[in-house]
Amino acid sequence: MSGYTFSAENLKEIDKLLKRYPSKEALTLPILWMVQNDLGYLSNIALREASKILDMPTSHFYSVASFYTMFKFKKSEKVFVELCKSLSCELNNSDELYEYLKTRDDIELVRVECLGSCGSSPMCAINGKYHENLNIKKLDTILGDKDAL
Amino acid sequence: MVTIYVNNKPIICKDKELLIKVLKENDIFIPHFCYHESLGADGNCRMCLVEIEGSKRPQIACDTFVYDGLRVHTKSESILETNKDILELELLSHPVDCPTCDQAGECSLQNYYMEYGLYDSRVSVAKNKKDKALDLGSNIMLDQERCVLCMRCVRFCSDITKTDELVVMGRGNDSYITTTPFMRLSNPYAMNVIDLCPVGALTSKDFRFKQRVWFLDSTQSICHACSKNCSIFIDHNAQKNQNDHVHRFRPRVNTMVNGHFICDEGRLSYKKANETRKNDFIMKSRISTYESILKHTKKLLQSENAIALVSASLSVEQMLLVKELSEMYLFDVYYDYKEDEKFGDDFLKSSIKESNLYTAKLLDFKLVDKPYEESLISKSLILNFNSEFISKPRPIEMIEFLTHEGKFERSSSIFTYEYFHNDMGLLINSDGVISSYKKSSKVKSEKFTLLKILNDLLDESYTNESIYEKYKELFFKNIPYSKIMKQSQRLGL
Amino acid sequence: MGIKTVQRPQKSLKHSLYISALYGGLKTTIKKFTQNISDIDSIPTINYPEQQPSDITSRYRGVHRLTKRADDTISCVACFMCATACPSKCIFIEATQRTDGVDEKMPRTFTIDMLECVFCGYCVEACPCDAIRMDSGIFTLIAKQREDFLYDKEKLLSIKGAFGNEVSNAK
Amino acid sequence: MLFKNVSARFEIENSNSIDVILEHNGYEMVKKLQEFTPEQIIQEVEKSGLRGKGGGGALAGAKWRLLEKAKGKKYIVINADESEPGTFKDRSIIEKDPHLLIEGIILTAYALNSNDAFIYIRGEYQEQAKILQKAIDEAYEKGFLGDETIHKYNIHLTLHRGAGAYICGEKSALLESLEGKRGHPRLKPHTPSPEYFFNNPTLVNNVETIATIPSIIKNGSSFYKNLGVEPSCGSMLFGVSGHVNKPGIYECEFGVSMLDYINTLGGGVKGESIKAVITGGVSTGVIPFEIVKDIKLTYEDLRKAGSSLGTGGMIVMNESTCMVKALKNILSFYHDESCGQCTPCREGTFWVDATLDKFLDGSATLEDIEILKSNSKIMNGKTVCVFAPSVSTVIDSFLKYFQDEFIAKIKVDV
Amino acid sequence: MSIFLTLIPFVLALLFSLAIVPVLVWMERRIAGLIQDRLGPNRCNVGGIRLGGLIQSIADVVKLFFKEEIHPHFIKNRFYYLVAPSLSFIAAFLSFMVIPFGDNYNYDGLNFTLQALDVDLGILWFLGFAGLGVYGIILAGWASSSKFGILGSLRAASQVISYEVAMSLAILSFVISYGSIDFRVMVQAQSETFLWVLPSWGVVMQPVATLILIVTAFAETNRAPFDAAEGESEIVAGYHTEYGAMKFGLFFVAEYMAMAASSALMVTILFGGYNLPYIDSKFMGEHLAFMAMFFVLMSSFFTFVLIRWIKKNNTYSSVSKKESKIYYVLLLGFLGFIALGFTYLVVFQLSSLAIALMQVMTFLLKFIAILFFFIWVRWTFPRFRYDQTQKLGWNLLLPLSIANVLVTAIVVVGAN
Repeated sequence: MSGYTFSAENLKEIDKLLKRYPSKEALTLPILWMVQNDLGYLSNIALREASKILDMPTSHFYSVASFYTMFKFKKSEKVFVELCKSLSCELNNSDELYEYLKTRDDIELVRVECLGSCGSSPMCAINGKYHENLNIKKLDTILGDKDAL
Repeated sequence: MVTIYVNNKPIICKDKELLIKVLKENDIFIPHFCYHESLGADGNCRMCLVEIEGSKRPQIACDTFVYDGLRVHTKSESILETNKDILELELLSHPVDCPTCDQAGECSLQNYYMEYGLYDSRVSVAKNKKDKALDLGSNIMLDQERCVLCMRCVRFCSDITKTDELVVMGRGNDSYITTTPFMRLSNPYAMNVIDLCPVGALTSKDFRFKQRVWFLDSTQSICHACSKNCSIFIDHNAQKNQNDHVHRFRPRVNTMVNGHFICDEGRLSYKKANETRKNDFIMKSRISTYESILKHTKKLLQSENAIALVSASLSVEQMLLVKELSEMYLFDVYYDYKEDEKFGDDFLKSSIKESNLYTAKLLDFKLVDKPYEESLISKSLILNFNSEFISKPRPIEMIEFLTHEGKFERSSSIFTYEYFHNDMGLLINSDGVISSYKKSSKVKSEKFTLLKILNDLLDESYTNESIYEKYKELFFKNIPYSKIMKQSQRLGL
Repeated sequence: MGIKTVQRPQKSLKHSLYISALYGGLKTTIKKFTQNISDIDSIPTINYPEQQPSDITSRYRGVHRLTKRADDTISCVACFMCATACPSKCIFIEATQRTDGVDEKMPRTFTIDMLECVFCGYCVEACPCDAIRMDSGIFTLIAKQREDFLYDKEKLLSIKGAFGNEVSNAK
Repeated sequence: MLFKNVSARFEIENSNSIDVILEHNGYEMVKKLQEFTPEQIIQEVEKSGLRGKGGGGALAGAKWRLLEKAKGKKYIVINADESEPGTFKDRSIIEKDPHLLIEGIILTAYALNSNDAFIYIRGEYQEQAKILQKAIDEAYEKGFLGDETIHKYNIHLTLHRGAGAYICGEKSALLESLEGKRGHPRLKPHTPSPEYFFNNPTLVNNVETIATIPSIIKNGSSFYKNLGVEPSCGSMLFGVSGHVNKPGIYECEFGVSMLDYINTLGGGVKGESIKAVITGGVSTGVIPFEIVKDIKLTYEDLRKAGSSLGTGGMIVMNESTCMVKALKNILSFYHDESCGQCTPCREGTFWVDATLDKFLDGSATLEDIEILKSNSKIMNGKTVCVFAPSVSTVIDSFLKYFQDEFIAKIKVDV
Repeated sequence: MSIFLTLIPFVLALLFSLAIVPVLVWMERRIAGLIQDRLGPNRCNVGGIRLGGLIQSIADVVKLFFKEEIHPHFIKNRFYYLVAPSLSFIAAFLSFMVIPFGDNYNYDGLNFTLQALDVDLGILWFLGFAGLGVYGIILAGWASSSKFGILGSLRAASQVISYEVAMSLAILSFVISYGSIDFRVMVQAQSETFLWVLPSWGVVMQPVATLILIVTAFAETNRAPFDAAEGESEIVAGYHTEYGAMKFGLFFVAEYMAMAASSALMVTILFGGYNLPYIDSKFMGEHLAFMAMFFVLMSSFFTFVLIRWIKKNNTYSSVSKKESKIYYVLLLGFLGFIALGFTYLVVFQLSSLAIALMQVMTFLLKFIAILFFFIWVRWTFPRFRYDQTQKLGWNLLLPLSIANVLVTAIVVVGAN
């Protein structure tokens, strides 16, 4: 980890956003997203860099990032599966999917709260992409096709 | 000014004042964790709920501003019930490890439990596990399980010191306080979070497990670590069959001087109070008696040509008596002081380390520079009043008045007198505020005070009050002694 | 409300002379005396120390001991509750950081001055960890010099309970 | 029964592309923007009786008035942080007709004299955010947004992504989050006043509310007012999920019978019968079939039944559902999502969640029901926001109608 | 020989006052024990001989003698501090000196008085020295520089002042009845009969004065129930709080001696002194053989009772049997000595000596009985509170004693 620099594209985006928001502080979430999209997680060095750009203490970024569930502080190489555990999905047997996914060790499984697909439950998001109206068979094929993920 | 009614009793207060502040100022019991006079309200603990007539739900006192005719109830049945329930929730994730917790005895949770609780625990679910005994740096230990997430410490680091070392991580029930990753608490005021923490989450590593607080007696005093003269409490006690021991300094609220805080260096300067001299009276490296050394000194003062050097940390009264002595025996009084630019800042630390320099200047003592060295040539006796800057160019008679071990133990006669923690007096800080420090009534003092020794040398019987009153018109703008004893007074620069 | 007022008995002449009361008292004691002197063996006496008492129960407040936890570590966490409750101020504790991972705090020294102890049992009542108990069943405290009456941590830990239940009952 | 107002263009293929939309009367009102005065628009909205669709059901016009009167630079924030289980209507607008939303935003901004608008979209909606961003970019391209617009009113619209916090759906928490802080709801002001974004007065409205504006301006307030039953005017995107054959979003006028809605639009219940329905997202509480069968979908009717319309996302549960498990699911959601600011919510949600575990593993006692009840009491009205009171509503409704099931789970003392 | 005989009264006085103390202590402990269902001291022994625990008292005396002398540093006036116990001791000792243990006896034509100091003003002497004892106590309390000490001595002093008056007045009524202040005359006066059948003992003649005298005697000697002066529950040990070792021992001994002196006084003026009822020295002289036989028979009766008691009750340990045998031998030997002694005296017509011996034995018997009463009372009644003590003294005993003196005087004057 030799350091982290924001790409030119990102810096341009930051400049653009800076004009939109009344205060620099508001860019916290966009910047965190940039870092996470870039690295896949929030690295300490990147956060220190972000704190320089926004002129905010690093502690602020940790505090904010840890509040939101979608930010990650550790890098994961595995396929990231977010299985919705909310009521509509549970009523449509998401537990069954969970039992199945638990047995697979090639994925990083997280049970998350409602992803807004109650009308097409059960569902899960794989690497952020929604897969709806699932059953074990369908899930198996999706996970089997590594390249499509 | 408006009138509000608390539990049907009228209270007169400023308009638009925070209700909790008014309640606290009027000594009405109002439980709270997140509100603190120096940090304001955060509204997260919900302990300070009060019933306000005309409002459907209980309101938090730390977000209610008073207006004329406001009617508040803090003791109605429903409020007591509510407070009890919220306290139960505060305790839900609390490990209740009071036996091992240093805060026990001065813990808000305990106090409120005594006030509202006294019930048996209904909790049958497993408690949240978090980290215990984390060393955050700056002598601070964190126990996340005990934390009630009032955020006082976080707000202190972000609002007061602006160093932002502390941060709350996570969300909801799993949130916890910690230092920012790869950072340690390192600001010079960090230990104030120990006092701010209403529970035992942040405790002092220095005081850790040393003593239970209910054994401690608190004495109102003044920190002598620099010329800021922060008001402090000295927490000390004498265990059975042992001598009195100072365990810690705590900041004492004094809006004129230090507000609610003191710096870490001042806080840890209590150690000096435990390192005072053992042997009381020394004459030429032999243990002697007070009477004989007194006689010896008087004889020398009458016959020899003397010069005196005072520490600029002596109290006002002590300096006044030195002045009396110098007028009686006609000798010059010098002082010196140390300036540490690195130490000072614009908050509670002053670069001048001597706590009463102001008075030394006020009394026209001479600053040590070349003339002192030169004037020594014709002198045959040095009186040293606890000064560190003493030098002794040639074999010369020397009488020392010391609180701690001195440089010239072997060749001088030494009176040992009580260090400030067991004495009383007045100090004037670098901003010209005169404050008093008091003597604990519980400590049995074995040593003499400097005042007593000087009185004996003068054959007078001044008390702290009488010597001050004698000179108050001349130097101290006629401020009466009793007024200073109650509250610090501004003399002005 | 709940207070019942009881009239003091009226003083009769018999009462104020006290004669009958004095007589009654003297009668009782002399009766005991004559009974006992005529049959000394009827006085229930244990010839201690040849005969040891057999009626010491678990509630008997004997010499203190410090209990251990199930994992054979000291259960005391040096909370000072015993020292606080002690009316004769004879418990001296110095706390220290505990490093064996069982708890945070433990006593570095724990000394009871048995010469000052009044065996009231408050320390046992006060202990939140069931760490100090008086169930050793030891009722004799003998030593040759004063210093020997200072029972330190090791000594207190080495004393065994006399009624089973060795281990601390605390959670 | 099905009524198409907001959802009018949902069926169109590629409805999220600006070109397609422009063919179907897209940005119709924006083009005629200068024909209206801002006051006219506000009056129309006020008269229409439009109610906020985010859950509270407050009159949108009143909120607009508050902002209009406020001083300073004004901001508009669109709340697209739709995280309530059972609710997915905003998603459909964003996916299927983002330009309707943008059109609404432009109208609103114009009416309230604001030049900056933000859409706060929940972090999980990554695909949707992309669609929306594309739509915004297209709108900029076509000159509906930006510094020099074809309708002569400058407006900037920024998409702001959240990152997974339900509480950010609460408007003050949303603004905190937008300001780049932890999403802690703010202490409520003591007098009616708009929200503030960095001390600037700000309007926070739900996606659907704003998306309704173009139709109101287009058809006039009386058109909207005449829909539904007074005072629940207009239509709404109701959603249905759970044990139904055709879950999804169907727009209806207010006043439709709930049972009809489920049976006809929702395709009827899976399994034999409806046991209970959660009326508008999990925070509204549950009502059993006896009440469901007589209820009409209006704010007032549902309030009378002790529930509320909420976001209109119904979750239907059939006779096989274990209500204890259902409550556990909801409470664990709340436990996960509590922001942790106020003690009653932070600890209370944890406690009730853990207590429900006891019911499920069979170690519960009668006292645990008391614990649920007392926690429900203490969470109601003692906190900064309405998160904890919703928990209390949910627990109360479950215990009110299905206490038997809880008692049946209690460990029998031998 | 005559010098030897002159010394006999002193020896007797010493025996009755000083040597009785360990016995008294022993009695106190054993009686207390037996009253309270305990045994009392029974372990201390010399070669297995325990004398029923009496050895314990001797051991105590030895201990007190050899204990370390501690002088508290805060005591300013060492002289008064040290003199106080001696004063108490001397006063108690001297007050005993005028008690007659028997009638005069002759030997070789010489006349000896069985009284350590042959003075006529017995009662005045006694009152004088008994009252002096409190000076020691006051001095002790004051010189101790201790709050407990001064409180104790103040209590003791006020108590003595309150009761001394009533006691003197009670004794005055006896003096009026007997018409003399000489103890010997009093004793002789009591050997007559009263109302034909009763012995004219003080207790019969003056029941009210008797009661007053007994109560005040208790108070004078600071005995329970009038021992508030050393109420250990409030003021540790009262005036002797700061005293240890033999200094305390002296107070201890003085207290018991004062008690013994009071008993002796009571024997002398209430219970006919050294005389048996109805029998005076003259009568004894006339029926010497018969009297001697009576005494020997009585002694053997007591001896056999004692032996039977030992046999039954001395079952403490395996060595007890051996010990008991030694006791039997000693007791029988002693009995034999008495029998032989009397035989000798009767055969050789040393009637005066025989009478003296019998009178001393009578005195001793009565003396021990009164002491027993003292102890019995102590272990029966609870301690009076200070104010109760004062109230009793001033409100009851003083008027009663004055009235009694008046009535006595009227009767005596009227009878004459």
